[in-house]
Amino acid sequence: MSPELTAAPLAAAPLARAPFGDAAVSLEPGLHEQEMVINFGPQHPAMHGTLRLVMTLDGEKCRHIDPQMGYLHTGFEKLGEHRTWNQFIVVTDRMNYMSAMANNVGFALAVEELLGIEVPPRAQAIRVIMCELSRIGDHILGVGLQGMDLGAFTAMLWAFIEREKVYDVFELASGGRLTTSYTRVGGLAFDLPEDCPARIRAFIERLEPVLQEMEGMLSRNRIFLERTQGVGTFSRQQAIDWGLSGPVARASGLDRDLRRDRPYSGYEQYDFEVPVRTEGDVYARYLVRLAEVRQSLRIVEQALDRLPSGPVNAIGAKATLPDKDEVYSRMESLIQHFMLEMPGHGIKAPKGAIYHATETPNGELGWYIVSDGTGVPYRVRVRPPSLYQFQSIKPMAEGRLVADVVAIMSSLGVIAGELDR
Amino acid sequence: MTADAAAGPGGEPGFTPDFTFSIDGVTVPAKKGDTILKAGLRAGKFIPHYCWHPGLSIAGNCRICLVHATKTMPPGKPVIACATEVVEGMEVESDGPRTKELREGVMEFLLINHPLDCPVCDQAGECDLQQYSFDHGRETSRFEEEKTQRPRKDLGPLIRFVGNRCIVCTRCVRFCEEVAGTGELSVVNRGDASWIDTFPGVELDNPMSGCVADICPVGALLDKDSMHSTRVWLLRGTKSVCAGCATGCNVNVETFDEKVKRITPRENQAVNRWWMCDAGRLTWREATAPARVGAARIAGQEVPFARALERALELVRDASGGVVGLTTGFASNEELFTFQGLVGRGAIAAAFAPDGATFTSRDGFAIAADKNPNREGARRILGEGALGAAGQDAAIAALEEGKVGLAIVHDAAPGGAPWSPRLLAALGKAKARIVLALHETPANADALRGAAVVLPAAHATEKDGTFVNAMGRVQRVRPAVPPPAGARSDLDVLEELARAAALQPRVLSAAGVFRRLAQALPAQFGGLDYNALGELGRPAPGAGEALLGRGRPLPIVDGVRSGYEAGPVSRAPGRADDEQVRPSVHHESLVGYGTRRGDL
Amino acid sequence: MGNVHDHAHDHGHDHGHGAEEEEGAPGTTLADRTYIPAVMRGIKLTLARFLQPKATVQYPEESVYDRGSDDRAIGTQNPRLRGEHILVKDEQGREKCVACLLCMAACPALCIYIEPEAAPADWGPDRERRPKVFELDMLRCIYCGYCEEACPCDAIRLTPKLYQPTTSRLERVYDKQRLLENNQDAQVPQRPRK
Amino acid sequence: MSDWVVQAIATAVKAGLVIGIAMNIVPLLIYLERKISAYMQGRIGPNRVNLVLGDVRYLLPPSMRDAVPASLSRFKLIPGSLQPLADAVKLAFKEEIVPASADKVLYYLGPLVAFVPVATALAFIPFGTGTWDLFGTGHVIDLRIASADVGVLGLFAISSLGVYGIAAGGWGSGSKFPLMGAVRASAQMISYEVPMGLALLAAIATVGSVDTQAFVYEQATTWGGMGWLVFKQPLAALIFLVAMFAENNRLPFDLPEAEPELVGGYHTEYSGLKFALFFLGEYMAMILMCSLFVTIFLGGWSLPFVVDPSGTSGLNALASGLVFLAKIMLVLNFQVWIRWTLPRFRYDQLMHLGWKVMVPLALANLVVTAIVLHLAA
Repeated sequence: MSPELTAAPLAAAPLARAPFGDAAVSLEPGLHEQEMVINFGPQHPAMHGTLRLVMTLDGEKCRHIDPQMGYLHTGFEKLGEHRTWNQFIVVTDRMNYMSAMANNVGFALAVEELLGIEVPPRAQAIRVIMCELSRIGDHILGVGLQGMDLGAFTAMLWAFIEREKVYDVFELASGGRLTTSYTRVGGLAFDLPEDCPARIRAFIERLEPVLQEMEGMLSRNRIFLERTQGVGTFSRQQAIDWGLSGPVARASGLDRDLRRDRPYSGYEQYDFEVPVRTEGDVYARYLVRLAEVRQSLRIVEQALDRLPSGPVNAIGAKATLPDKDEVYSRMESLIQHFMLEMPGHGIKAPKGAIYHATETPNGELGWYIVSDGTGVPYRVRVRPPSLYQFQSIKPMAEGRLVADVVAIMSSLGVIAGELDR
Repeated sequence: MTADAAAGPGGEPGFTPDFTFSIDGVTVPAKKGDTILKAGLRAGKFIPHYCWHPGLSIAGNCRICLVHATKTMPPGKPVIACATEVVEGMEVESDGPRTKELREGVMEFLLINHPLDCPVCDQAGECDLQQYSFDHGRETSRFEEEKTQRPRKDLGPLIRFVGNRCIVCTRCVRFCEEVAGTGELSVVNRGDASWIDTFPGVELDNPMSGCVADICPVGALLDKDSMHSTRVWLLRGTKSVCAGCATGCNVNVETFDEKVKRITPRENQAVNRWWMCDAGRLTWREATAPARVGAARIAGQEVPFARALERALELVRDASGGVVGLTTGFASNEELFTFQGLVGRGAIAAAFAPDGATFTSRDGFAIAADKNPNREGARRILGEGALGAAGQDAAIAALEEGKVGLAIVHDAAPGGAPWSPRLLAALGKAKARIVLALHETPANADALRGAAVVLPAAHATEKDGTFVNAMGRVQRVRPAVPPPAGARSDLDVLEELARAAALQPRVLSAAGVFRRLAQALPAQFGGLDYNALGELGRPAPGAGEALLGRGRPLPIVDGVRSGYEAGPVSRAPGRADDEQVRPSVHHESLVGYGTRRGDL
Repeated sequence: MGNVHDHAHDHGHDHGHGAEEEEGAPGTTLADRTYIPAVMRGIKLTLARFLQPKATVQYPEESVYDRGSDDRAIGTQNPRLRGEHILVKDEQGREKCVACLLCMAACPALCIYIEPEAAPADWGPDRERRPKVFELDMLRCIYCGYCEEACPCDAIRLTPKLYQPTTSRLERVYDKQRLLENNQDAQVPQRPRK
Repeated sequence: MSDWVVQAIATAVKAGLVIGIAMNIVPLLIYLERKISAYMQGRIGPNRVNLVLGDVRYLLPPSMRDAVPASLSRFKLIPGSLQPLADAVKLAFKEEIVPASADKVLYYLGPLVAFVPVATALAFIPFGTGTWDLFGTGHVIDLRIASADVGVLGLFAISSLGVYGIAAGGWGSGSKFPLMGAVRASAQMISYEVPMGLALLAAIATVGSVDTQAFVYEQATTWGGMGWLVFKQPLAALIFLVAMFAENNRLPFDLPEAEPELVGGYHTEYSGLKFALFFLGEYMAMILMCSLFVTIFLGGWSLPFVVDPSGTSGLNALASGLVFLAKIMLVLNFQVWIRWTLPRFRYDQLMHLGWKVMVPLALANLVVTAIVLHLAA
């Protein structure tokens, strides 16, 4: 930490009631310094969630940034040590609340790899659909929020309308909007309702005009361009050095997407492209997000076209709850149901550790899970993409204007819940 | 017993392998005469089993332990691991696809007639049927026909039988035959209509009948005492010792939400093998009995515990003249030692609950007639002079002299300690009296009446400390639940009093007191370390093999048939949670018996 | 809006590099430099939105489920919606719950507390247990539906009914009686498992 | 009655009228802004606060009451129209928080200074014809409060004082975000007064007077009544329009408030009625600037075939006032529309635009105007 940062707040003068005119005494320190330390957050309109940037300003110019986290620390990782494998899925909902489905799927996949369970193709396809829908929801809202932080409030609300429609689909399938808890280890909580594919199709068909509207508002808007182009530039090497992933890294020319490079859930079957840009600035991130929405639409369409039939839960792995009718009528099923639900029984993952990562809307969401052979994880460690993106704001925004810091911040797509875990 | 420490649960002291064989490619040492199952278990290779129990004879009727082995007759035929003796160089396959198929088949048969009772069955969670079905069975059932119906009935005062759940493994039948030696149970009928029943006109009422619920691998035999009260997965077990008699059975005190739900036996080959008596099972109800002293009192008025303790400390500080102490065989070694220090040169009288019913099972498990869990400890710490009539006489003499400033009464005995009426009358002569009491009953009412301070004493399920059982084995009793609201444990209180009397500089934990105790009394406790006592305890000096129930017989009084009438619970007048108990003669009679305790 | 369209449709072959360069970097034309095209385009778009139907749902009077299916993905009451719980009664009006405590075990939020007891004798031999105490702390509840999933007796269900506001925290702790009566008339289908 | 008495009374009435109408446009404007922004964003906007006048069925004879459905019978004003009133009541009852580190005098002075000059400057705005013969009594009433010959300059001078309020509030809050907001406001005000003044100069040169009524009269009488300066001086009008947005701190120039950056800018630390006063001042400034724009560039109260520029009838005067009001509302709505459409400039871009684009443009415009006028003369 720079000396200015520490010195200024500590040299607190007594808040004397000064006579009129002698403002030098009555005002808090920092106002009279050449450099002013200012707190962006944890309560600040541009800090989505409760993030905090301690900035040292020279006029409007930002000399130092000290990104600080911990204001939304919820102990999710610790909770993982006290919840069974399936119970932890409800916790993953609440990590990155912009894309709960993607988190659900990511965790379930990690546990399945640990257990060596193969998920039936229908469940895989539905998971892909849900992941991509959550990517659409996240990106479209992310783009809207980027607009909002630059003052274009209307675009943000348009984005919210579309995000609600994504949530409608989630609700239709899972019964929950924000906290979906849709996946289970070995499959899904339930199959899609019959009319759901048709409704998803209707939604994605109506999305394209909205995307064009958003673009019309922002993409070629000179004010927006001036605010975003060349702002917060990060080179490919910097993106690698700072551990970035997801749209932010791809906007810096890092051509990396786990869906393509290390396919899971049958992503290899789908034809899609990974949008990459080289500029590495806020505008490039915006464009990458918009382009990814279109790619996600393609994937959803393909997945809907070839949605396989069959069960949505792994049979024979003794990890998924049997059908309720069977539970009511068959002893073996009842026992399996009980064994999976009773604490201390249930899914017993073998001893060992695993790292499994998925490409969530924000980037590489990794799960490092250690199992000691009991019914609960020994350790659940999350690699949240937000963490790396949040810390990279320092090199990105130092030396720029306050308004740029806000623009950069919103382009990183940091979610405090995921960041602090 | 020197090899004792090495022998964990199921361990065998002095095991020397004769030869080796292999299970699933792992070489396993074995003794001549071992079965595959036993040798495998010893080596940590688990083979599922229902009917086999280490304490019972081999029946071989459940067939779940089927394995493939070489060197069997005829070769290639699956054999039951529980009944097949190993021979040198035998190769056993217990975890392969062939075995899996066998077990799957057996499980399917076992579950054909099993009712869909898991939601209401108290065994769920510790049920071998569930475990093996999940581990080895099919995922769904092919059975379409009607399930057979078998009766459900009370077999005895403590045991309920649910016939449909029974897999007729006959563990319970063999237990009554071979362990209890009473032989009440038998298999009746044949085929899929067979079930377990008592012989006509006989009840399953032997003093160890609760054990059949423990060993039942399914939910067919249930302990009515804890039935429908909770779920096993909620229970937290505390490894402790039963305070029901001088045997000192090792038990698990199982609690939920800071309430004891049941007590189950814990294997200790040196003390109680796998068993415990029914009376001991019910001792936890002493802690919730209405007679329990639940709150502290000053001069008969209920006050917060802290205030009463403050008053007691004042009394100790201001005490002038001699001190007399009364204690019981229910106090732990640490309490006794601190108490002794507190009373100092004053007279100490230790009272003991009178001998009660006894029972020695066919396999050597014994219910001691001595109902004090720590008479041996009191003898070792206080010396013979303080015990029984001699101690009481000394105390009476001191009190009647009129120079006693403070009498401290530590009455942790359920149902009240049996002081002689003379001693109780003489107590009034002390200037002040501090009483720690577990129960308030007619037996000790005189001691409580007129006491300056009454503090609630802790029950054995609330204590931290050690007991010495009749065989001289020092075993730890651990707190499973906290003492009544606001109260502190007896040891804490006594330590505080001793500090107030400037007898010692600081308050120590049970471990600390035990260390002092072991240093102060090397002949009685030398060489013992509190933390090294472990889960199974250690023999105290002088215990020796001879004391362990084989050489020297336990003091046994014959003549009381049922074990229920033997335990201290019988002296606890009334019980809380009565609605929890299924109506049965047994419990009613206990209540009635308890009120007549003074007649004993 | 022509150029907007062009830009919107180049995604197929736009692999990131230089789609803009081909058509000239956006916002660099002289017209763009005056900001006026952006303003006009924006005004046009917002005016179009001005005239379109609104997304707002007047919540207490109407819900998203009242909306036509053209507008939202949900046009009808969603039977899967995870709302308040009910305890189901059997044909004889007794609670189906047998206090197996699986829901209590499955609950990730630890919001259910049940004490079992033996069923009254007149309930017959088929019903051994029932809950003496069944408390559900709706404030702790996260409406994940795990209790319903765990129930082996179809005794607890989540209804699509969303909770009503209350004026005290205690009111949000539902006891057995309240759960039995809660929304009992509404036909709540059982959630599908597979 | 001597003319000066009549004029004095008339001035008092006019003052009351102007302030009253302006103050009443503010809630209307707030309501419109909320509604327009909501409709643009796919929302409905405020629609809950209504004046329910009871059940109109009770106006009918009892036998006919049941014929009208109950849902139709409850007469409501425009949905949500009382929302600004509710807001005002809410603000009035909110706790007044004064930061511990505030400079009390400046802190209390800020909202006042932001409000009063703006309200004062309205005195120079001609809201109707200057030739109304009062009910034929021969007393000619000029429909503006202060009939000063230097109206434009005076107006310009007084309205610029408003920024002192923002600066005082921002500085007096003793907080960092308001300070930044205040500094931004001052810099922005200075930067955009220049092009605005230059644009105005071109307009003044075209009209040849600094009297506001003269401006309107000139526009109403040339080019067949459509000689509005927006047609004669389009560039000056554009520059003035843009500068007007900046002066009013409206998007895309709302840097002094810039919520995502400065939380609330200069009024971050204000609450309750003091905040309401800032709010009021801001909207009054909008009205003032729009009035100025209408007066100078949009022909003021004039409209061909509706208002006779030199008519003396009362009807004509009323028509001129209504035309003026209508024009203001149009410009105000335009301002609202732009606000909810565009993103915000950055500080340096704002400066760049002000000094490097608009000032040279305005200067060039002035030079061209001068040359053209010289040649025409």
